[in-house]
Amino acid sequence: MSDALSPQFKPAAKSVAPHKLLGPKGKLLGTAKAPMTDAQALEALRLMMLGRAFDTKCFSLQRQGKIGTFAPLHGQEASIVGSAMALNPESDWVVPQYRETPALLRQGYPLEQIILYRQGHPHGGFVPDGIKVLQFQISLAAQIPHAVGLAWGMQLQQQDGVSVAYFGDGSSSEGDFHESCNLAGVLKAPVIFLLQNNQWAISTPREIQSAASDLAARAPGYGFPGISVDGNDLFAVYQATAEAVTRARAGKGPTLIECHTYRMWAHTTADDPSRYVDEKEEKRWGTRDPIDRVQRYLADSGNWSDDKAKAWEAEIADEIQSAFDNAAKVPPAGPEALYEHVFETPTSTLNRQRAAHLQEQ
Amino acid sequence: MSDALSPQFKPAAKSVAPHKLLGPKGKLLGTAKAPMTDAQALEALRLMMLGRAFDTKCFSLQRQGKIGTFAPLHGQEASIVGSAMALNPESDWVVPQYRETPALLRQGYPLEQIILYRQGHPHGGFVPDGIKVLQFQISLAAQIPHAVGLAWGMQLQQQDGVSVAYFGDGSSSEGDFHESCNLAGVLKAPVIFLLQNNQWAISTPREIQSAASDLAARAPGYGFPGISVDGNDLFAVYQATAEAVTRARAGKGPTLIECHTYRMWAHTTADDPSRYVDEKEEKRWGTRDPIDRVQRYLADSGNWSDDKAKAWEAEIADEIQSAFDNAAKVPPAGPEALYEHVFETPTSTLNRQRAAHLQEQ
Amino acid sequence: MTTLTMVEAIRETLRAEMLRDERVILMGEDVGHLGGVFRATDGLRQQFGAQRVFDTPLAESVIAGSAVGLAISGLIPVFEMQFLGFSQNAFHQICQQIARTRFRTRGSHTCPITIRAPFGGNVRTPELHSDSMEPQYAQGTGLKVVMPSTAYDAKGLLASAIRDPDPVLFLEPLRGYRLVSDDVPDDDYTIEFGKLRVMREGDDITIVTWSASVPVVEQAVEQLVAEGINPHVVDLRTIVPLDEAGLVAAVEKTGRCVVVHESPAAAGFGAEVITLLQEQAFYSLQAPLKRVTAPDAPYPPPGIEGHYIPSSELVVRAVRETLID
Amino acid sequence: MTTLTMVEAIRETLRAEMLRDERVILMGEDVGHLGGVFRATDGLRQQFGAQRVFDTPLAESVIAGSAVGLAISGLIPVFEMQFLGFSQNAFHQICQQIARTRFRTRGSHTCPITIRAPFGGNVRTPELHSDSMEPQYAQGTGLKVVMPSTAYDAKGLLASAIRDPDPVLFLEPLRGYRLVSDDVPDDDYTIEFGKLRVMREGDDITIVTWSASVPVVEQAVEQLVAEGINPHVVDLRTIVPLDEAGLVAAVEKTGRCVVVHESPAAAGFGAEVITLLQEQAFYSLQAPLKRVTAPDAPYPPPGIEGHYIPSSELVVRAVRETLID
Ligand SMILES: Cc1ncc(C[n+]2csc(CCOP(=O)(O)OP(=O)(O)O)c2C)c(N)n1
Ligand SMILES: Cc1ncc(C[n+]2csc(CCOP(=O)(O)OP(=O)(O)O)c2C)c(N)n1
Ligand SMILES: [Mg+2]
Ligand SMILES: [Mg+2]
Repeated sequence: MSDALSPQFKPAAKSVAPHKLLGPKGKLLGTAKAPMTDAQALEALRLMMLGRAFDTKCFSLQRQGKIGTFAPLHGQEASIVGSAMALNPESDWVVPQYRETPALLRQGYPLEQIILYRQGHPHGGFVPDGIKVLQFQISLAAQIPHAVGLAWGMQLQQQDGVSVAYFGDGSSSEGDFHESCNLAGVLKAPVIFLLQNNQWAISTPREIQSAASDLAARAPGYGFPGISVDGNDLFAVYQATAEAVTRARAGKGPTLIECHTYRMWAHTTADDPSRYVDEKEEKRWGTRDPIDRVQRYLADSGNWSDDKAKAWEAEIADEIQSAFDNAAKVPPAGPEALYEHVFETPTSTLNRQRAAHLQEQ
Repeated sequence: MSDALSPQFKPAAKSVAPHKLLGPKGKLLGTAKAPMTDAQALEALRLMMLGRAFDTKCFSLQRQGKIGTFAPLHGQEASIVGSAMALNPESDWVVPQYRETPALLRQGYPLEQIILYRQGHPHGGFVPDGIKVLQFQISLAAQIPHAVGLAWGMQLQQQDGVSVAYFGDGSSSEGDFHESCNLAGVLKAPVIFLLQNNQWAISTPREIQSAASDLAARAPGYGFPGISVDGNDLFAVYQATAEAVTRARAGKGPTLIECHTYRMWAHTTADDPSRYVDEKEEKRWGTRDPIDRVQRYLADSGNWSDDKAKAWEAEIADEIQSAFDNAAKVPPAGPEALYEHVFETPTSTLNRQRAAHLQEQ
Repeated sequence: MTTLTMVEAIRETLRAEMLRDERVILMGEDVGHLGGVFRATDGLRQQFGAQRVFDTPLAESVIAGSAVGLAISGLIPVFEMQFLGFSQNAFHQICQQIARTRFRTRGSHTCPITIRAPFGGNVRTPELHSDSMEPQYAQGTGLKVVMPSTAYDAKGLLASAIRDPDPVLFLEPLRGYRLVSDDVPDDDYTIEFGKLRVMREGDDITIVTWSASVPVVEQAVEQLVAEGINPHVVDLRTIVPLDEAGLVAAVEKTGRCVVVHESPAAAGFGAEVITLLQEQAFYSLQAPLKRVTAPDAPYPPPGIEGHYIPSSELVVRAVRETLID
Repeated sequence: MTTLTMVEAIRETLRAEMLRDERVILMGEDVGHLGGVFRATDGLRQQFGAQRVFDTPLAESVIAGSAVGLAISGLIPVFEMQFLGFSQNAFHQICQQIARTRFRTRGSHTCPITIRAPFGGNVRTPELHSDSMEPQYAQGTGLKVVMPSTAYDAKGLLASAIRDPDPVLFLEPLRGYRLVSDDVPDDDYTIEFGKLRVMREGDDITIVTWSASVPVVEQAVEQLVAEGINPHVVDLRTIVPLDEAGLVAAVEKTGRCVVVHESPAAAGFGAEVITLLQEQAFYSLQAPLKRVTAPDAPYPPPGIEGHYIPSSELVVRAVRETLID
């Protein structure tokens, strides 16, 4: 027999080290330089704090039965906001899964809309004209083809926007992830695949989601680069995304960014993670808090302090409250909303069903 | 700004060289040793010649309206037979797409069944007891999950069989390919993904099917090895498959094998490749004929000659003829066949429909 | 005899079937360690091991598709689609592969597979979790579609499903998981597919329903009886196979009929029931057969789902109208 | 006025719509360089360039799913599923994404997408190429389902589909691609959805059909007329939206009706038609409404497909039975 044939493509024995710029104590690592100004870091911090405060408030409202099941973002703030900060809301699209509230806010999407959505109000699905976001997606990975289509459409229309598809480690096992990456590679479409690897898909841990050492390792199989970053490091996420955006705008095609982060709270308000989460691991990730490290970083340059923290917390609470107030002004929807927006013009069947249902005539 | 972050996973600039053992002139290359005995090579040659003769005959019968549309294997004989030869038909499963007739034959599947299938006879779908093949698959990539399930089932039942899923370059773009590879990686299931890259998916060339430099490059993204081989080289395909089988049986999990080959004939009898195929490229591939090179190799050791070629051709023609004769003995199916095998026991609805249809009572 | 909720009955039946036949394996997203997002498989992995109660990656198509191979290898896969809505990601594997393997191979390969999936509304879930998609699967020729409404039926029908030589889509009404509870014999029993359950004898009008709409109809019946109307009520239990003879008998008895289901009207299973009845019981019909269904619109957000789902008031109204007609 | 086959009418309409509106783009497997496996897009890539007539990788779900993004970006995607059977690989994108985007976003994002797909039997294709799956899509609330049977209708309905602000599944009967040909005006015209076509006036019995079954019914009508029976015949043209008023009028005229379609019976669109008719025309019915359909079995291999598809003999038989009833 011949000598064994060596597979030209071998699985890695272990994961690569994710890129990091900002250490857990808020210090730049090694020779790293900050990829954003302090003003930008403050803008990002505000969004991260707002996102966390909002989901914290919603969690307690959910417990009181005032809003429906939702998926909180705790722990993933840097991954969400760092990536969104690299976009130009005028030209670029955010295509979320369901945890990305602050990315939508940065695009200009109103917080009261998200409240209405979580309250189960049909108007919660509305996207104001000119705001470049798609609605939250419940069918996992189904949004990824949409992001490719947006990027493709902008490419065809010679616009220089990019789109960012957010999705989880679990969603990356879906066929739609694969088909999307492959088509985007062929098109060299200006799309960024932003994989938030928060280590869990409900109760399913990352290790049994895939045998790949890194999910970013899939990119070469589609002909574009994959990068692994510390998802709790605002700077690393921002810089990786900014570079991907630059490549995409230059017509160089997609990038897959794997953000290593951790889902610090329950999967959703309906989940009981105590049944499966390893407390030690959770604690370990707790020491890598994405917000804390930006605050420490900014404190070092005199841009953050306890007083400022208190002031911001109060402002954020007000902002959230006024969004709830605005949402409360929207009248509740009645049964006629069932028949609206099925088609631009209702069919005669829908009109008949509506008349019978509402006893109109 | 920091220095640019380097993506840890970069797409290759060009394809790797596929492994080759046997050159186009039938000489072993470099220090290569033959991975099979001459007796095995003769068995393989017979299957390759039979496969080609059968599809050639069917092509002309199709032109006469005697059988339906089918997909011929011309050019892919080494890829199909080399891989099948590495299996033990007693324990291992062949899960075909639709071009793999000789792989089925080696497993013991009767040729007359394939004739019935191509004639559109329902009995053409039948798989005799104990023959470890699945039926041809028309929905592209849909068979790949089935092969994973078979491998998983054998693993759970502590049997030492493996399964081989055959599929094309086009099919590798389907979501089912991805989901299957990913699950198989997690399970370390004894399955081999045998990708026949014949450069075309109907009229769609490999380059626009995917931007990946190599389709085998996808394997590390699932945690297992990928290997690229000359698919017109019986020995290279055989050895790569045999090594993958050994790994799989040892519990070391799946392998993705990309066989570089070429579809020398039309996609199917319904296709007109003159509309899209580049004649020069086709000619170039014609000089790499998989059957010719095995014949030359065997001629060197005195195991092949023009006389033998003539004798085999006659034997093969007889074998095919007698399969047609056997198929002709199967009585045509009538309308009652519509109602059989929908369920083990027909529902009362089916019985009513059948009685009304056939005016039974 | 024990009083069980529907989800308890399902869990205990899965346990019993796994004890009874070691070829039975469970698989799906979060079915193992967590015991399922509704705890339908709680404790089973501890009892039977991770090999027989397997947490899959998040990929519905290969969950369904690998079941075909598992079945042909000799096992009896029972897989969960976490919600019926997401089974559409596996639609081609369910309707074209699982459902047709027997037909395609003339009986040589078979798929004794059970697909479990919760569905149904009024529990304030996010989008796509609530949709009633039974008619789309009823058209998946080769697939049986089973829709229990009580804990008793859930046990007997699930046991039949797992032992059935053909693939069965077993649909579990989410709203009933903990709300519905009734007496369930401890001993093994099965319920034959294609036999409807007479919920109530009556002679004024026949109401036909199934699954999640059964409690709605029960509520309507209370009101109707209070008004002096005496309805005959049947629960189909399985829509494929369908109890045609039972249906015809139930409607011939009263000459009037209202069909109630939670999916939209257009080409829903109510249309099939009505079509069969008018084909087979035409001359005994005294009024048009009526449907009470969701409108031909997508399942809406929780804020208005109460209007989408047929209410007992609408059932009562339809009955009254049919009695006047 | 030119005599065109159906596939020619489709090709010329695609060309005209692309000329009319530069936002219209075509995509799908083999639609570009090859011009489609049935040449429905032949020459269009040469005329409009590879950007507007795009050969996609072999992946139905992202073909459908990317159309959502293309549409929201401002384009009008027309994509081909090479055969309707393979659209099931994209079922969740079609029924849960394309069809529901408007509803989910309360009109802020819309999907003016046309999905073209050939289907239908008796052309000896391999498995899964022939299946009539219109009822499964008719349940995909938010999707229109258009099913022309003539070249004239194909042109007018396809133009309407491409200009429609909502997603349309445009189903092309394979058997008619080259067999059906008729006079088609050269000028631009559209046909409004939800208006049935009276194929023939008559007063003995009404026959309702659509798409691939139209030629079968035409053949049956010849026979019936020869027997002295005078049927009223209508072609639905679009099943969503449905011409309810036209249907009721057509059946009230004769009091008897046979519905003919190529998909299986169970929860097929024939059941919907019959259910509506008995709801809305009950008191004018003189006999049970009858269906002639495929059985509730998978589409079979070519050797027996002639038995599976409703034949003109079975239509004639059903008409005779309905007249006696
Ligand atoms: C197609 C589909 N399958 C299953 C579900 C049910 N489900 C909701 S969230 C979830 C886990 C998602 O994991 P991941 O993609 O990692 O995102 P994460 O929630 O961790 O952010 C599952 C299985 C769904 N919503 N959609
Ligand atoms: C799911 C699905 N989509 C589309 C088709 C139509 N079709 C049949 S063969 C083919 C090309 C297949 O290419 P490849 O996988 O490379 O296999 P090859 O024919 O080259 O062996 C296509 C598009 C199909 N059969 N199934
Ligand atoms: Mg996750
Ligand atoms: Mg190919």
